[in-house]
Amino acid sequence: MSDEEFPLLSELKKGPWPSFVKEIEKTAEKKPEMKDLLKQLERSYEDKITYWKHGGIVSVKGYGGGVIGRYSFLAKECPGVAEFHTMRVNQPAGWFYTSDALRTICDIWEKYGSGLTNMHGSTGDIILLGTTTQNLQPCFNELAKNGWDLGGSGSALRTPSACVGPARCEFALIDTLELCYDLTITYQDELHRPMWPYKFKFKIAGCPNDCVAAKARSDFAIVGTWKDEIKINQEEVKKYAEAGVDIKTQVVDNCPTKCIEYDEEKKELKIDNSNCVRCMHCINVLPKALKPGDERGAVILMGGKAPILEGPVMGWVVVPFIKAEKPFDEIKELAEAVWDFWDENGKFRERLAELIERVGMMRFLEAIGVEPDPRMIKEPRANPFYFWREEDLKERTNPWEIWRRAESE
Amino acid sequence: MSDEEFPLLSELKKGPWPSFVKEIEKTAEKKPEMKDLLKQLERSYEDKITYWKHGGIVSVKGYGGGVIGRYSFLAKECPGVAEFHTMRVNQPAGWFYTSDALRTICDIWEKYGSGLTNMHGSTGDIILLGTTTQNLQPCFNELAKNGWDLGGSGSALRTPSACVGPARCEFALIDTLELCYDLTITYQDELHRPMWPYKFKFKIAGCPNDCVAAKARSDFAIVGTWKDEIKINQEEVKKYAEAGVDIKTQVVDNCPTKCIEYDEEKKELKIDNSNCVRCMHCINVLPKALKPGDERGAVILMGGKAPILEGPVMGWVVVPFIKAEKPFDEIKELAEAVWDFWDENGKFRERLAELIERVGMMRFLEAIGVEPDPRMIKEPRANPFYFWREEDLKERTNPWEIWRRAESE
Amino acid sequence: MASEPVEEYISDIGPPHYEKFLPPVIKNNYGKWAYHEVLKPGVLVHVAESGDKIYTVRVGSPRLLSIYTIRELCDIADKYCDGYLRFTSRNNIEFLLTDESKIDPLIEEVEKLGFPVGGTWDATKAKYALSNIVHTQGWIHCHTPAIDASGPVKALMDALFDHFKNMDLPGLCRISLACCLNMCGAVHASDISLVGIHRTPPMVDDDVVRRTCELPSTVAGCPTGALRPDMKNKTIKVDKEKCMYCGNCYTMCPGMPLFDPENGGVAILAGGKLSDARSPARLSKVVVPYLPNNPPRWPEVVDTVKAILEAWAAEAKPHERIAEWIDRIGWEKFFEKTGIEFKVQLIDDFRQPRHTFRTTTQFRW
Amino acid sequence: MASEPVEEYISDIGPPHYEKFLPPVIKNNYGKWAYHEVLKPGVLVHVAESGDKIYTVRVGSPRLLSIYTIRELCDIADKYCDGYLRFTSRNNIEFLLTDESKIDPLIEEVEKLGFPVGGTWDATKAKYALSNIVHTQGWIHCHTPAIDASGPVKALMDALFDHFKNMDLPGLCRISLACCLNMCGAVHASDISLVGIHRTPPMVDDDVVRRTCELPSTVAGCPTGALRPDMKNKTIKVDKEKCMYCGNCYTMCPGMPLFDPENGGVAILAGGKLSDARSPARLSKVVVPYLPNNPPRWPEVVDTVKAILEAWAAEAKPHERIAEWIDRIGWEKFFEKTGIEFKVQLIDDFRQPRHTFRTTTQFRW
Repeated sequence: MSDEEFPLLSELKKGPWPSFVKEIEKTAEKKPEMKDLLKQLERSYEDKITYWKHGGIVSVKGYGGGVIGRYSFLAKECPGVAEFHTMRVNQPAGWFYTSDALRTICDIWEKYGSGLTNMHGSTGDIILLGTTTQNLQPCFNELAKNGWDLGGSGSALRTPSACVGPARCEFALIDTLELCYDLTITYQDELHRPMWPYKFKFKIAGCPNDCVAAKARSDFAIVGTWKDEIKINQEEVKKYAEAGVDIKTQVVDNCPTKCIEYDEEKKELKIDNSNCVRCMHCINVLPKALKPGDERGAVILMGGKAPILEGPVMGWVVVPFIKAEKPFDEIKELAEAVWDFWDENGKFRERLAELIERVGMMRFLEAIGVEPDPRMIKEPRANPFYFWREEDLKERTNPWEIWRRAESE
Repeated sequence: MSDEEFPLLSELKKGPWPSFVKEIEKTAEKKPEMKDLLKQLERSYEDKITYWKHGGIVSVKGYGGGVIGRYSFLAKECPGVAEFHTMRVNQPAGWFYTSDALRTICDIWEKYGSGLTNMHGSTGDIILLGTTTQNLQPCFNELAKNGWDLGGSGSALRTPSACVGPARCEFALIDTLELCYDLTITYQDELHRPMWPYKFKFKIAGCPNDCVAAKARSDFAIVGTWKDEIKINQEEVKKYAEAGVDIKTQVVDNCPTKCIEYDEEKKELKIDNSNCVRCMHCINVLPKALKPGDERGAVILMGGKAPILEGPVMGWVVVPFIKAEKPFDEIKELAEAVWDFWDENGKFRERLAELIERVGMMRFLEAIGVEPDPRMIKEPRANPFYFWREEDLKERTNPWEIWRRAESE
Repeated sequence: MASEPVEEYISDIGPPHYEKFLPPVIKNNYGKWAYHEVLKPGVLVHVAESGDKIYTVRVGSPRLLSIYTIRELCDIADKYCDGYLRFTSRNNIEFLLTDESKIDPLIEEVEKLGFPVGGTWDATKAKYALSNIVHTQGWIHCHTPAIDASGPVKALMDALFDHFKNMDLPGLCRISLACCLNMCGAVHASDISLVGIHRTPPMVDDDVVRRTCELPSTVAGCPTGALRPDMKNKTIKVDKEKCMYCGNCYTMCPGMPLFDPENGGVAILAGGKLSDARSPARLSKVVVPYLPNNPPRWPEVVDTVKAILEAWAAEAKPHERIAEWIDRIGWEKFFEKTGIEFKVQLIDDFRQPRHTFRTTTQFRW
Repeated sequence: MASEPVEEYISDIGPPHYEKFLPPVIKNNYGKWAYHEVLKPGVLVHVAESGDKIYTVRVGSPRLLSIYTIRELCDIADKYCDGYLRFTSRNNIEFLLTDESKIDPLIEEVEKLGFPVGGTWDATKAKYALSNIVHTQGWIHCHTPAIDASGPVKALMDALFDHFKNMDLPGLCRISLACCLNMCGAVHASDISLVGIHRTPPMVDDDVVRRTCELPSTVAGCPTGALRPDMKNKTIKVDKEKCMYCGNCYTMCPGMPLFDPENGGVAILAGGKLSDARSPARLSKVVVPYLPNNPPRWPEVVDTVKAILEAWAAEAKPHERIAEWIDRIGWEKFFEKTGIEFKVQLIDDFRQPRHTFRTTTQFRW
């Protein structure tokens, strides 16, 4: 490919960061039709508009999602990308691979697709980017034969994903990978066959650091936490201090509730755990000296979503603490109760957060069988505009009767 | 009055706090019809319901407000309060009186009314509580002859009120009393003749301590502030320290932006004024040592209101700094611009805050001629859902034309 | 204007100019006060740049005053204050003196009258008394109250009397009461607020509605869309499922009262503040959705307010108001320490309540 | 399952179990890691309770990878890592080693391939590198993008390259890009977010609407009520005054695209965070309502992001993220220090925006 041919794109081959344009060129060297992707993209760069058409339903046998149909407005000029569908392949939890596994996928995609991928898509899947309608089913079949399946798309469960968790992180408070795998396997039907008002996402973070952005981008975020006391190894505290860590400034002053005290002389830490909000900062800074407690589980935050339709939402604490141990029954029962409620009450293209706001948290909590808890709220309501149920009340008295009796006395 | 006659009310004659029941009794001793107020009130205490009817329009000549009509459902049983209207008398700014002035009002109210008052009503007026339709006009006439006028009610400007201000407070940053008087006199017509979608309140506080609750209960709160540096008298700082004030704990640790430093040795304070938010705490605690700067004016917060209809609102900063010196033209021009907008756009029973939220702050600011300022907001919006005007934009391109040209190439 | 002939109708004269009522020491030092000190509970001295001093004796009042009591107060003002007195924004009476030696005799006399001296605070020493409770009319004069106003306030101030008299609180505490959601005077930004609430939908009397109500504006005025016009019968239908009992309809239309003696009651709000000192001003939050309307002394209300106030007073740091105490300990500990049960009604579900939901794993156990 | 006869249709097998891909040292120490340290930028060591160690070399990637590059990366993994590698949630590649001596040769080889090593942080030392930018598809593959995705990200990472390589920032900084408001992957809680936006209403093609759209659900899907069905012509009318260009209608109905090359562009958001460390997680806030869509290198976007990042980096305290820096200095100083003009569009006017309005006189000059 000559830079004269694609003058705008070639500007993005410059600079130290690895270039996606070079990646497309690499495919075009082996697969001449991929030059048409460069051609179309250069055209988009010139005209500042997408040349991909809206919609176009394609699928593989028995599945309602996992494939995104894509057709070009430039089919004549760029026939190589006239059909350019995406396959979402469900990644292994934690994005661990062997080179063999990756090579298998590469080989299949060389045979049936463009040779271009995203490692990974925004939701977490392996994205195989660009193939024809004809190639979809054979590609799927060969992936399946090799142990790979599609992820979710459309108004379905989206592919769950999880942080690296206990595989390689001392902070992991729950087994994010096993939980992710288990949920994915348990809900294969919900993943592959759209059946809801809109999409639904699980994300699983091992601790409040939330390296997988669960709180913001999942309707049902599972975030590891603990309930009991932080474990302190005072020997390691001393070692950090002796190694030059300014514990007062770095740790104590950054504690959001000021529940840590440091004895500069003894080089010892003391934590008022009743006032600790488990933010992780002290543990992050002094990982050898401080460990979360042993009573571990998860916070469930619900409703996280992007701006469409009613504005962005950071997930809301709905269950402040839940057990998260195999076989994860508590979590599954909760998720299924949420889906039941959503099924019955959700409107078309209404995410969970929007449904909860529309019907009220009270009705939602009742429906899913969760007791109200102050940990669910940042603050109580400022307006006294709330509902009562018949059973909360005594028999209604009619004021007119009282007044008319009084008037006629 | 025997306690047996009013057993419930008599319970409220007990205890150390002065009893409103005794005050009613005092009137009943001189004015027998007031026993009917006790009778009706006892009945309300028994039946747990008001016996005052809804509405009933009464007024004095030429006025649309200032009098609240009140009729009893118990007219037969308690004829003495069958008509029991309230007159709102515009208090002097700052609620300063001479005994002569108060006695004049007492004498008039003894002649024409129940002898019962509120000193003062929630909005600030002297409330003359309970008279007949017949007595309204003569009572008004005699009040007027003695230099007193009515306050506001209904969908009108409500009686402005102000904190004690420069009359007896070293913290006063604006002349609250003069501003209150001036606005009240300037807007007599708006006060006496309802002309708006709903009520409108001015409250004037001399400093951010806001002893008159302006921020929460006025559509247009005027709160004194300053822009330049806090003045420090280091001698007085030393004296406080020597007198035992723990300046570090009491002052420095309570500074919301941590912009104060205290040199324990020199007993000196240092303030980083660029980071000071003028919260008043340090000045409140060390009034001899610290004084606000000299560049003084007011913050205008708009929209403060109670829950009806769209929930309670704490006033919103619309003008972070405005001159507040006689003849207060800047403030009046702003208020009049707000009223113009409200007149044109407000719906029936829509308070200013609700109007602003309905039409958007952008349109409101444009209409009243105020430039956007980050001091107006707690934080910028999280949703990217905003409007553009034609003049912000280039000519619209039609995507269909671009695509169809491409398709036909 | 008072000298004009009686025949001429006087109107729109506005209030008297405040200057007429200012003591000479104030006129002379207007805007030139240097500082103030608290001499003892209820007694302030303000010192002007000139060195002039004015003393203030602050006196609690039930707000509802007979002219006979006012005259007695005037007598005291004449005797000790050259006739000068004022009222505060929280319905206290303030006697203004220039002669320090008259303070104690004045106090003695005013207390003999049954009025307590107190309600002050000393920010320098971080000693705060409870101020008076501001409140609305209630059954004395209002047509929309869910509860009485003066009665609960009297019961509360009796129970909290010592806190008014002594500066024994760690910070300012403003208590306010409104007898319905219209909140004359607005109590929604107080350390502790009491609000009369209804809990059952309006009881429509078709006949009264027909005679007295404007249907379209009443229907449009319902914030939750719970009202429908019944054009055939010229009345209004209520969708009880959507009604949250705000009472706006009754204010607009006399034909649909919400009164219900056994179900109306009191909501308790807490954690509001208006001063910007230290932390920003903020609205109060509902902490108890309902307590019964229990005259003559509302024991449930008194006990709950005391529970909040005493839990805070026992634990707060100097200057820390209830809002700031909650900031420090967290709402979950507020409920634990006050012994108040967290009820589902406290979770906002009006309009877009998302900013009140917790969006962090930060909380305490 | 791969051994089943070809004729049988395989489906719903789900992803491979992650355990198949874990290096032995991880299998042996799963859930038993004691601590980690940062050996140098891009290189971590995790130490297990058993004393076992695993080394990680973190490598930046453009996310869009050809299978040919993936194979080259696999070659490196085979050579140095017994074939084990993983990807991170921010599209980095991580090589997993047990032999410390192989780290430097691996780095040399991966950098020769054009991939930079970095993106790590050392919380103990308060030294933070910029991580990779997560982003969406843009013009490569999306039918609704207002802007490209990979292009602006490439231009930005070129400009911020040194911050990826060196741990020279005071705290974590997560940058994310979404090419339209649908925000695949959700970028709305990042330290700096870039979002493609439209600024003109949908351009309705009546014919396409008739052929492809479901009118009632499209009309109902407009959050501001800007759409009306035109039943006679079986199309949709747009009330331009009410449209705020969210694009939800186009997602539902192919007949009403919002694309407008000269008016579409980029909004910049800042101050979001997802970790609850120190301060609670929160959404990003719009700080620049619009910058032009300016390929191939989006200089206005690059300059603005750099202005935010460098102002923060110069002033923040150790560990302090952009959100926390703003908490400390105030939004008014954020605009002053970054040189960004405060525009009226930043003031919320969607739904009930009152909780974003300032309700205190506390602010800085």
